[in-house]
Amino acid sequence: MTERQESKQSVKEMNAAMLSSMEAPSRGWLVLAAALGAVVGWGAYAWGLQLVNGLGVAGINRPVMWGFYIINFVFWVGMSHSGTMVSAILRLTNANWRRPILRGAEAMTVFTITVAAMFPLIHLGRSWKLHYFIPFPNTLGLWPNFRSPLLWDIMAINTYIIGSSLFLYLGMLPDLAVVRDRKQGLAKTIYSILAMGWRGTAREWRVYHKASTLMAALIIPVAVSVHSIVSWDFAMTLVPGWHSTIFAPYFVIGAIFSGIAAVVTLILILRRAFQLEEFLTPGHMDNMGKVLLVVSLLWSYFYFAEVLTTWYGHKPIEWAVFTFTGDAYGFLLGLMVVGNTCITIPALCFRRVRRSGPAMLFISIFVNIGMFTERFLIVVPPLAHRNVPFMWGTYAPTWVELSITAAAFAGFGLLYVLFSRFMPIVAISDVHEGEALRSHHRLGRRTVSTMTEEG
Amino acid sequence: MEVVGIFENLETAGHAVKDLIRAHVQEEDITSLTAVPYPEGVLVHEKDTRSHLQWFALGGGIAGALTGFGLAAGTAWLYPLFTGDKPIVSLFPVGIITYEFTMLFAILGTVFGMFIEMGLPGFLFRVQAPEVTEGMVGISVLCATADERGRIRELLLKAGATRVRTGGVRK
Amino acid sequence: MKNTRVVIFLAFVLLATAVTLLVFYNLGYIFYFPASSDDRSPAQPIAFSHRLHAGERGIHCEYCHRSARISSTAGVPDVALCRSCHMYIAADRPVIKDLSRYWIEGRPIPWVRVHRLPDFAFFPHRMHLNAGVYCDQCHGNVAAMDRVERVSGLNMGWCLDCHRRKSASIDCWTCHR
Amino acid sequence: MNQAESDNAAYHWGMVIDLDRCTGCGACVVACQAENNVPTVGETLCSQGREMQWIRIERYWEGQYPEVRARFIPLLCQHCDNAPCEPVCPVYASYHTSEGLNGQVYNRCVGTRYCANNCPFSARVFNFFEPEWPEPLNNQLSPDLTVRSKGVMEKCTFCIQRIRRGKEDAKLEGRPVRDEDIVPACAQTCAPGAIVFGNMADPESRAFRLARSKRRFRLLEDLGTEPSVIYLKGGGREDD
Repeated sequence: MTERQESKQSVKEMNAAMLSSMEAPSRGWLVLAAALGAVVGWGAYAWGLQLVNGLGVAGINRPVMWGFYIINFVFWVGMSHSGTMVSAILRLTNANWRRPILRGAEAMTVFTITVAAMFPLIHLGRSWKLHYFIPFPNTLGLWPNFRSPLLWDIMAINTYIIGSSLFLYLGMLPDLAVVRDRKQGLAKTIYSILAMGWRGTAREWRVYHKASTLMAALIIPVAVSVHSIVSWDFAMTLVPGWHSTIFAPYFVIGAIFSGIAAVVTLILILRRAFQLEEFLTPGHMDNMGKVLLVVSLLWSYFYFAEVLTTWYGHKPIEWAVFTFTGDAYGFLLGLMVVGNTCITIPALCFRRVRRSGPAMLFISIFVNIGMFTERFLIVVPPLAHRNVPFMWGTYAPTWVELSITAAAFAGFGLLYVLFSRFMPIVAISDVHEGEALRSHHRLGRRTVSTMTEEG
Repeated sequence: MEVVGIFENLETAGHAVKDLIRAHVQEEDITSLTAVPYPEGVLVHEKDTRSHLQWFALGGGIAGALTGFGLAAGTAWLYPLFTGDKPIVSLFPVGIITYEFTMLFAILGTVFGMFIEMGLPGFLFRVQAPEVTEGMVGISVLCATADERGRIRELLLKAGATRVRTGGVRK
Repeated sequence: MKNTRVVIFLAFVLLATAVTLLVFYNLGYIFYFPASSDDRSPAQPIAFSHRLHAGERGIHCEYCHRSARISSTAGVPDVALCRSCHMYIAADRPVIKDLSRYWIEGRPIPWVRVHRLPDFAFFPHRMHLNAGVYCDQCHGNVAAMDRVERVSGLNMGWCLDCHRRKSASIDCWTCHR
Repeated sequence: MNQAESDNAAYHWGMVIDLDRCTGCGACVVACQAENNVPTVGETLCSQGREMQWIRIERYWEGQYPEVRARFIPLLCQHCDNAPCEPVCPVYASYHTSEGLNGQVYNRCVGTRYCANNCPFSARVFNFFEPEWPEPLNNQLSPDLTVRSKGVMEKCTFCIQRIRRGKEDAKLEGRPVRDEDIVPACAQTCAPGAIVFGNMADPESRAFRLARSKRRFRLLEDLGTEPSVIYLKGGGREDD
């Protein structure tokens, strides 16, 4: 699938190219890291202010008790599905074009879920009482309520953070050995410990392959369960507009949708930033574009099914919520439908669009704006327009919520920038493996590439 | 003790393995060090390719299921709080917690099993060959005595090894 | 052979479960925090000896802590009550002179609190006394203490233990409201 | 206490509110505020809709001008028997007592606000800031119940401190609780006597008798939350 020259580069040169991001930091890198750090610091200040003064500094209010924090939580958990799902599915289906994207996607999963896990904590009225959630014997003689969907959330996110971190680490093991052999001094010691003495013996490789397949198979049901449970935070309530059976699959698809769009954005940025055009080619964009198209169709179908049943059933309270959404948040509703469906589906049908970097960047960012809007529309309007008309209200975030949201994006960026500086951002061994398995045969007048079967 | 010969490419390394076997070195003592996984038999045949990884995953899964169930249902039993005439142990939530812990422990079991089967982490008693990650191919032979080590060293050099590294104390 | 392997496998699984559950169930002891880090036996402004009064002289607790049976709080006696005896008894001792000074200046004695429950925990003394839970069950043998010392943990688990033992209510709103 | 026992508990507290008697004067709101240490949030926060009343008078207009009538519904926590707020609380801060009350334990609350979202009546209020009482209101804080801190959810408790006291007194006197032993602040202060509180498990209690009225209804009954607050509305006078 790659469009590389046939003359084979030496492994050493390829390593150097793929690890270019780990070279001494450029001024641009430092400026970027500092800028992102500053935004994170500003967000931390805003949170500190909220901790000291109380949640009133945020825009949440009766009746909209959940606001931007939960929207962000759902959004970031959704993004985190990209990585692991994409990489696990591609691993399991032996898609050969997957190799260069794997690492970026898996790292993204870990960082987005880390950012996501911050939000329930920020959202709490008394964040310092977080240990009340953890089941351990205490002097209070009390346990958390396992009936609450929030507790399922804690358990699921915990599983997902550990699982996806291990998945990332496992995939990195041979690459850490590559880094180890290129470093000197203290760095060498650190990477030696991280690489655990990996040498690449036949046995290590065999077990490694089996383990990654097994992990990929295990992580998919976890990812599905995580976003199902996030959806149940809403679906298990009595709130009209939330209490819907379609929510679990709808959320999972939405999560994969925004996740894949985020992977596309990230790949485009990475290949530009670290001159990885050679490894992340338009061919990859083309394939990712096809996946995005399929998921976009799926998402649109789910949304259509949800609205259709609401409209056709015409239960007064449900319909009131829906019309309220259209009235009060019509612009956002339009933005969501345009971003997720109207632009994405027609555009991605064209090969030229899928292979064009700027077009894909535009679409993928627009999809994520659409998906953020979708989360807003899920969380806010049903709360604002509940059973008792006397308490109908609205919601708008304050600068505190906006700052913390900005800090979340910056924090994710910062984690990623640091990661790309200190860890191999391209799955080196996987790329080498792809090269090694591809041999070239003369067939008549042409040289064609053949794939050796993978183990 | 271990002897590692570094070869420029796959072909010479493959020939070296053949030479070693012809010189009556046990095939199970030979392994390859590569930057890329090659299918079984490209360089060496492993004698025992059975893997118990799935059992680690399964064992982890069962332990996780028991833990999850013990945590959700067990603690509800130990510290009962009666809320609105609902049963103490409610099955659906317990099922969800059980599921999450099953998956978590299955993943932990897989990683644990992987390191056990790989024999990692291993820092001592192993010859590290940094050339391998740069695309060279290493052929590692375990040997019992110093004499044998010298013999194998000669064999590897004759087969075209650019460099031979020795070390390790275990057989 | 096959059976041995299965047994080893199952043993391993059970061991892993047991270890995890043990760790979870014991986290509370690993990270144990006492309910209160205050001094267990703080110095008091006046060296009042419970051993002397309640022990040797045999004055009943409720003679001084008068509201215990009828109110939520046991009540600390006012200076007048102290003085009602000490106007005559041992009036020339230096400690009693200190006491008299509070009376003359019209100030309450700033006793240092030994048993303090958090503001959100409500402990009605009268319900406990009338249910037959006497002072010493929580406060220890005060009649043997010169200076009162806190002997009970006063944390929620400690309360609950007793409530469970005596089948008293363990409803949250019994104590928190 | 097991399930059967709590089903047959001696007390099941409930309230009957006669809407035909309610004048919408708001005395209950003030009484509740004073009795329960409910903070007064001040002008700014109040205009933002962050007032903390545990009971509020909902006013609806009926008919078209000039034939307009105001309708009032005093709305407080309905103490649902099948309360939606309870199972969603991750820490059991919201829980059900064996006497049919919907409990809220402030010191356990971590402030997820999940219960408030799931309450169809929006009866729960949240401490967005650390509560402050301007002089001289700070001198009237009741020592019988907690002063809540910021980040904590709170709501009507049917004046649990009065229920506790009534039950304690009755217990010390060795008799069951009588109808007049426990009167919540709102019922006590209601001039037209629209609010009646009582033990629904006792067929002799006034609340129970009123609750059998033909005019009875409960709010959002189709949701199946089984509220313990029963409203009376018919237009005529009270008919038992």
